Amino acid sequence: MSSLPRWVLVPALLGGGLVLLPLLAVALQVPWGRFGTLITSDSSLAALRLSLLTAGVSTLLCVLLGVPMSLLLARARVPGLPLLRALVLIPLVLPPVVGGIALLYTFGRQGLLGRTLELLGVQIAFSTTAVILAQTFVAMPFLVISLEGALRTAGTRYERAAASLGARPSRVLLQVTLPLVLPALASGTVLSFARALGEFGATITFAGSLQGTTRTLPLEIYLQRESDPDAAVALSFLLMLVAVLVIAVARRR
Amino acid sequence: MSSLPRWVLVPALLGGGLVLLPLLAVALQVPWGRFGTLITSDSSLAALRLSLLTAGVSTLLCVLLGVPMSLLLARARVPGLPLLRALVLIPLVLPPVVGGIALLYTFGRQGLLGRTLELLGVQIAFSTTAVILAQTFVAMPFLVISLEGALRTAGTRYERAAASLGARPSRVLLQVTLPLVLPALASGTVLSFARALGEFGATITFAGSLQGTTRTLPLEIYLQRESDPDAAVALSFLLMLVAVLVIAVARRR
Amino acid sequence: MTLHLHADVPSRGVDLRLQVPDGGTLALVGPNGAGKSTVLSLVAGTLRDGHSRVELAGQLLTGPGAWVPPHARRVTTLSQDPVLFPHLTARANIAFALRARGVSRARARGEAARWLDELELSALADRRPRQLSGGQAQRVAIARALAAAPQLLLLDEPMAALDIDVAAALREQLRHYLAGRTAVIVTHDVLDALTLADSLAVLEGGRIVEQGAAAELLTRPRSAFTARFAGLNLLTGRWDAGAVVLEDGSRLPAAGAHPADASVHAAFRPAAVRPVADGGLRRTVRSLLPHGDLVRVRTEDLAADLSGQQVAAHALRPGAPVRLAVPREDVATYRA
Amino acid sequence: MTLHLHADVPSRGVDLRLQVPDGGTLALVGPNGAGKSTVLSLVAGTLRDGHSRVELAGQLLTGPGAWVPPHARRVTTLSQDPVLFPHLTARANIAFALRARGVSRARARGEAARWLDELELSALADRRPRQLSGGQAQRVAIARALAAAPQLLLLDEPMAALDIDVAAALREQLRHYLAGRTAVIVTHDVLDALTLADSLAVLEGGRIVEQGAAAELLTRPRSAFTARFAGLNLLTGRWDAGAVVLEDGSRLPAAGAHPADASVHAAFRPAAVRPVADGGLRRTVRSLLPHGDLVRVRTEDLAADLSGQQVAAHALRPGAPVRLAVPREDVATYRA
Amino acid sequence: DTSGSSDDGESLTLHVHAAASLAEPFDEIGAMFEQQHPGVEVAVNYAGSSTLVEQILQGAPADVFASANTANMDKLVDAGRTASAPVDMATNTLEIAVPAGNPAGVASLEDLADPEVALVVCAPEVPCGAATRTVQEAAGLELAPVSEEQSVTDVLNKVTSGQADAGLVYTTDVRRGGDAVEGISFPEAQHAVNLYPISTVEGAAQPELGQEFVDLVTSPEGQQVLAAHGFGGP
Ligand SMILES: [Mg+2]
Ligand SMILES: [Mg+2]
Ligand SMILES: [Mg+2]
Repeated sequence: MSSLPRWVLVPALLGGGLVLLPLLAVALQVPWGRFGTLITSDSSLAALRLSLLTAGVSTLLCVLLGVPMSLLLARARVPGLPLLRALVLIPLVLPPVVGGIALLYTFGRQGLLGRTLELLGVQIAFSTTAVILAQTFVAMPFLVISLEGALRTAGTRYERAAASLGARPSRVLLQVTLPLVLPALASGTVLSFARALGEFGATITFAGSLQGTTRTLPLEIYLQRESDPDAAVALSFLLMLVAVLVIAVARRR
Repeated sequence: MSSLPRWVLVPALLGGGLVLLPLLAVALQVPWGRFGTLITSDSSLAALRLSLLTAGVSTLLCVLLGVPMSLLLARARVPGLPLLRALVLIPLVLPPVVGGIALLYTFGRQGLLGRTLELLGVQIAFSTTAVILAQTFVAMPFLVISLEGALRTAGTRYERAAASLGARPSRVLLQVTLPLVLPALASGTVLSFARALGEFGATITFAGSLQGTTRTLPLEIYLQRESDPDAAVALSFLLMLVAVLVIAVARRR
Repeated sequence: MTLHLHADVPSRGVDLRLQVPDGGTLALVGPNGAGKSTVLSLVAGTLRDGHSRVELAGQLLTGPGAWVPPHARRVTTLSQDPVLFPHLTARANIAFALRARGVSRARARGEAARWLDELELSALADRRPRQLSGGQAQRVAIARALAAAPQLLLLDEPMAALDIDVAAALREQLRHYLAGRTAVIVTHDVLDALTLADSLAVLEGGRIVEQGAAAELLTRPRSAFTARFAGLNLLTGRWDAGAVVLEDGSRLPAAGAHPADASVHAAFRPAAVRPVADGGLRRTVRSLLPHGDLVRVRTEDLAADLSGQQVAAHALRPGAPVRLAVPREDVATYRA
Repeated sequence: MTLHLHADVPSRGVDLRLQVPDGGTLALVGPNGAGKSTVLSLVAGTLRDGHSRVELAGQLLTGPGAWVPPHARRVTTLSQDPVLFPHLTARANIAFALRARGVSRARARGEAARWLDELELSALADRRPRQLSGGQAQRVAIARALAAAPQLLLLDEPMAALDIDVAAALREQLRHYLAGRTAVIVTHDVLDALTLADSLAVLEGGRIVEQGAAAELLTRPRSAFTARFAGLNLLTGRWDAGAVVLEDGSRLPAAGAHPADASVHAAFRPAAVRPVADGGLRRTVRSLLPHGDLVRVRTEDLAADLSGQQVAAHALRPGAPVRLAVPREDVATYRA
Repeated sequence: DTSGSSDDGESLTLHVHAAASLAEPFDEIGAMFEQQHPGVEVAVNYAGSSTLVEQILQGAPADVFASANTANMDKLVDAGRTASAPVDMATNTLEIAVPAGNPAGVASLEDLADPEVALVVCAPEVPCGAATRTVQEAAGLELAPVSEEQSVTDVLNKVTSGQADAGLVYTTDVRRGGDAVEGISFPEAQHAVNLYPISTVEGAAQPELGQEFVDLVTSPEGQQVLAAHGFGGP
C-alpha cells in the first residue's frame, strides 16, 4: 500500500494536468477525417522515413559513443570529473538553435573541423550526415544521464566478483556490467531515440531542410504550419504518439 | 582503481569530442573585446533579467508540482502507471514548437481552458505567465525523471521504519522521504532551472517575443542573430556558462 | 495489549493462529520460508493479503472491513537492519519516534537524552548512523523503538548481524526491556528464544508444529527441527520397562515412567553420548567436526560430543561403524 | 603457491606479516576493525594503498614497482554474499569462471555440469540466483570459485549469512574442498577456524597478537579475545606447586608442571566449572543465560555452565556472590 | 503589470506584430512614434508572418499587424480581425546573396543552376519560396537547391555562415547581412515583387493609436526609414 499523505494528490494532479491537457488539446485539434490522408502524403512519408532512418543511426551512435562515456564518467577517478560531466550534459539544456550554431562553427564549411574535412573531401553541410550529427549531439546526454546513474547505483561488486574469478576487463564489461544495467541502457537508448526523433532547432540551423535529405518530421511539421495547419497538427499528433509508445516501452520494467 | 578495458577510451573520447568541440567552437567565436559591452546592452540585460525571473518561478512550480507527481509515479500502485509516466515525460522529447502549439490549443484565447479563463478575466497567452507556463511544461520532466528514479532506488524501507515508529504519512514525507532524496531533488531542480533557462521553441510559439515581457535570453539570441551575430554568440556563450555552472553544481555529490 | 492473530494468507500457504498475552514475549522459530516473516508483516500492517485477522489490545487492526494503517497500529518493528535514518543523528533518530507520537520538541529532546543515557549512548548522541558500529546502531534502534512506546514490539532476528560479544551484551539489554512488554521475536538462535521469550511457536510450511513454554519445548522437543534448534538428540520409540525401543528394535535405557508400549520421545545432549565397545546403538559415522575442545561426531540421526581420546580409541572416521550409549539418567523421556 | 604477505597500510593502522604454505589454510580472526578485510583486499588486489608486498607462488603481485591487476592474480574471493550474477543461471555463473580462464564454450558447459553435480546442484542448474535459497546460492558461489581454479582462495565469512543447519552442511563441503588448496579464511565462528583452517592468526588493532596451529591456539589461548572466541575461560597467574596463584592471591589448582613462580595461563571449559560452598574462586554473578539445557552463569571474568539444580541450590542470581571451583585435571596450564 | 494592455492613462503600450524582416526599420519607426507620443510604449513582436497571424487569432494583444506578404494578411482579413482595409506599405524583391568574397564566383541567376554551387532557397510553402519559384519559372531555369529553408532568415544564415555558396533572399536581407554577404541583383526579380501590407487589428486595446502608427509608417517619414533599409515603395 502506498503511504503517501492524501494532500499530495492535489499538486500532483495540477502538474499532471499542466502536462497532459496540452497533449489532449492537440489530439482534439486533429482533423480525424483526413488523418490518414494527411500523414500519408508524399512529403509526410518522406519526412517520416528520413526521421526514422536518421533517428535510428543517431541512436546507434549515441549507444556506441555514449556507453563508453558513461562508463568513464561513472567509474574513472580523475579530478575535474564533475566539470566534464556538466559539459557533456550541456546539450540537454542548451537551446537547440544555439546547439546548431555551435555545430556550424565546428563542422560547418568554415568551422573548426569543417575546413579540414572539406580538404579530405568530406562534405557534411546540407547532407543527411549533418542531420545525424545534430541529432546525436542533442540526444547523447539522455543516454549518458540514464546510464551513468544506473552504473553508479549498480556499484562495482559484481565487477569485482568477476575480476576475482579471473575475467579480463573486456569480458567483465560485456558479460557483467552491461547486462546488469540493461534496463537503464534500454531506457536511455529509447529516450535518445525519442529525442533524436523530435530534434528541430539544431537540425534547421545546421543541416538545412530538403525533402528526403534533411527535412525530418519536425521540420516538415513546421513547414506545413505555413501552408496546411491541419497537416501540421496531424503530424504533431503522430510524433507524440511515437514518443509515448517509445517512452512507455523504455520505462516499463 | 578503474577496471575498464582500455579500448573504451577511444569511443568515449570521440563522443566527448562530438559534444565538447562545438562548445569550444562557440567560445572561439566570442568577440572577447566586446563581450562585456554586448552582454550589458539594454536588451541583453532585459532578456537576462526576464530569463532569470521566469526560470526561477518555473523551477519553483516544477518543484511544487513535480515532487508530488514523482511521488505518485514512484510509489502509487495503480494500473496504467507506465503509460502515465510516458505521457508525463513527453515534453522531454517533443519538439518545443509542437509543445508551444499544444499550449496555445490549451491556454490560448480559443483553447481548451483559454475560453473559460478569458471569461474569468485571465489572459495567459503572450504574457510573462505564458513564458512561465511554457518553461514549466518543458522543464518539469527533468525534475520528475531525476526524482522518480531516486525514489525508486531509495526504496521504502526507511519509510516503513518511520511508519512503524508511528509517524503519519505527512511527517514521513517531509522528514524522511524528501531528506533522503535531497541530492536527486537538488539535481533535478537545477536541471529544470537550466532547461527553463534555455527554453526557446515553446516560448516563441506560445508566448511571443516582446522585450521585457516575453523575450527571454534564447529569444534575444535568436533575434540578435539577424542584426548582430556577435551579440548572439556572446549571449550564447553566457547561456552555456550559466548552464555548465548550474549542472556542475547540481551533479556534484 | 493481548495480541490475537489468525494469519490466513493462501498465496503464501500460511494458515495459523497465535496469541500473545499482555506482557508476554513469543518466539517464532522455524526454517526459512516457514511463514515467520508473513506473520510479522501481517501484524505490522505491511501485508494486507488474504483473510487474516489481527486484534491487539481489543482493537481490530486487520480483519473483515477493518484496516488500521501501519503508523496508527502502535506496533513497532526492530529488525536485523537497524534502519536508522541516515540524515539524522542518533539523538534525532530517537527524537523522531517521540515527535511522531506527539511529544513536544522540547520534551522530545529531553526524553531522547534519557534514552541515550539509559543505553549508554550519550557519547554518541551527535553521530550519524554511518559513524556508528553495528552494535551501537542496533542500540540506537532499540532506544528508538522503545521511545515509540508501542503496544507491541516485533523483533525480526534483531541480533543476526552482530558479532558474538556484541550480540550477547545486547541480548541482556533486550531481556531487560522486554520484561513486561508484549513482543514477538523471530529468531534462528536458541539463545534468543531462551533468553527473551516465555513462549515459543515452531512454524513449518505455514503451520504451527509445536507451541508452548520456551524452556519446556527446548528441553522436551517434539520435532526434529526443534531438537536441532535446541541442540539435542531426539529419538522416538515405544516404552518398555525402563528403556525406549526404537524402530529397529534396539533399546535405549532411559529415565522415566510410562505405561508399557506408550509412544515416547527420548531427548539427550550430544555431550552425554559416549562410544562403547559392546551394546549401545549401532550407527555409522558421517562426519567429525571440532566442537569447542571436543569433537562433534555425527551419525545418521545422532550427534555426540566426544573427546579426542575417545575418537582415537574407537578409531572414529567418516564411514566407520560405532556403538553409542547414553547414561540412563541423561535420557529424558516424555510421551510423544 | 605459498603466500607471503607484508601488509603495511598506515592509513588504516595495519602493519603485519603473514605466510600461508602451499596447500595450507590460514584462519584470520579478530574483532571488527582489526584489519582482516584490509589483509584480504591487499591480497585480492582491490586495495593498493600503502607500502605492502604480496607474493604468491613466487610471483610478486603487489610491491615496489609491481602491480598485478585483480583479474590476473588467480586469487578468488568467496564472501558472505555469494554475488552470483543475477542475469545468469546457476550453470552460466559457473561457466563464467571457466570461460574467464580460457576454457572453450563446449568444455565449460561440461565442466560446469560436473561442478553442479559435485555440489548436488544439478536440479537447480537453470535457476537464476533470485530463485535460489541462501545456502543453494552459496553452494553455487563455491562451485564457481573452485571452477576458477585459483592459486589462492580467500574466504570472507563464507557462512555468516546462512541458517545453522545449512552452514554446518556447507562447512563440511568446504572442508573437503580446502584440503590441499591454499586458502585464507576470515571468520567470527570458532567452528570455521577449527574445521577449515590448519593455522590461525589473531588480529587486533592492525597487528597479529597470536599465531599458530589452529587446534593448539584454540585449546591454549593466550589472549582474552582468543579465549572468548574458543569458548574457554582464561586466567593468568604465577605457578606455585600444582596451582595457579592469581593476582588477588587466590589459588586455582591445576594440571601441569612448571618452574615455581613461572607466569602461566590457565584455560578451562565453562562446563568444567562448578559452584562450591567453601574455597574456590570468589566471584559475583553478573548474568544468567540459558545455554542449551544448562545455564551459563557469567561473573566478572569467568563463565560457568551449570545445571538448573546447581543454580537453584546455590541461589545464583545477578549480584549474588558465588564460589567457583574447577577440577584440577580440567584446568590446562601453559607458560604465558 | 507586464501585459501592457492597461489603459490607466499613466503609460500606454501599443502592440505591433511585425514580420521578422521588418525588425530594423520598425525599431526605428517605433522610437519615432514614442517620441511623438509621450507616455506611449511601442512593443513589437517579431516573428514569421504566419506565426504572428496564429498568435493574434489565439489572443495575443495586438493593435497593428504588418505582414511580409498578402497571403497572411488575407488570413486575418478572412477571420474578420482587421479593423480597417490593409494598406500596402513596402515592397521587396529577391536578390542573390553570396558570402563575402563570393567564393563560388556567382555572377548571374544562371550560375545558380551549376550543380557545383551550393544553393539555398526558401521552401515553396513560405512566401519567399513562392517568389523564388516565380522568378525561376520566368527565367526558365531548373534550380537544384541543397536546402529549402523555412524562412528567409534561415537562408541568409546559411550564406553568412559560409555553409552555402549562394542564396536567394530579399534585398533588405542582403543589407541586414552586412559585411558577411554580398548582393547580386538580377532582372527576373521584377516578376515576383513582394508586397508588405499593414493593418490595424479588430478588438485592439488602442485602436486610435494603432491607426496613428499605420499612418506614420505610410507617411513620407516612415517610408524614408523603410527605404533606408532597402525596401521599395508600394
Ligand atoms: Mg515480554
Ligand atoms: Mg524470513
Ligand atoms: Mg587448505
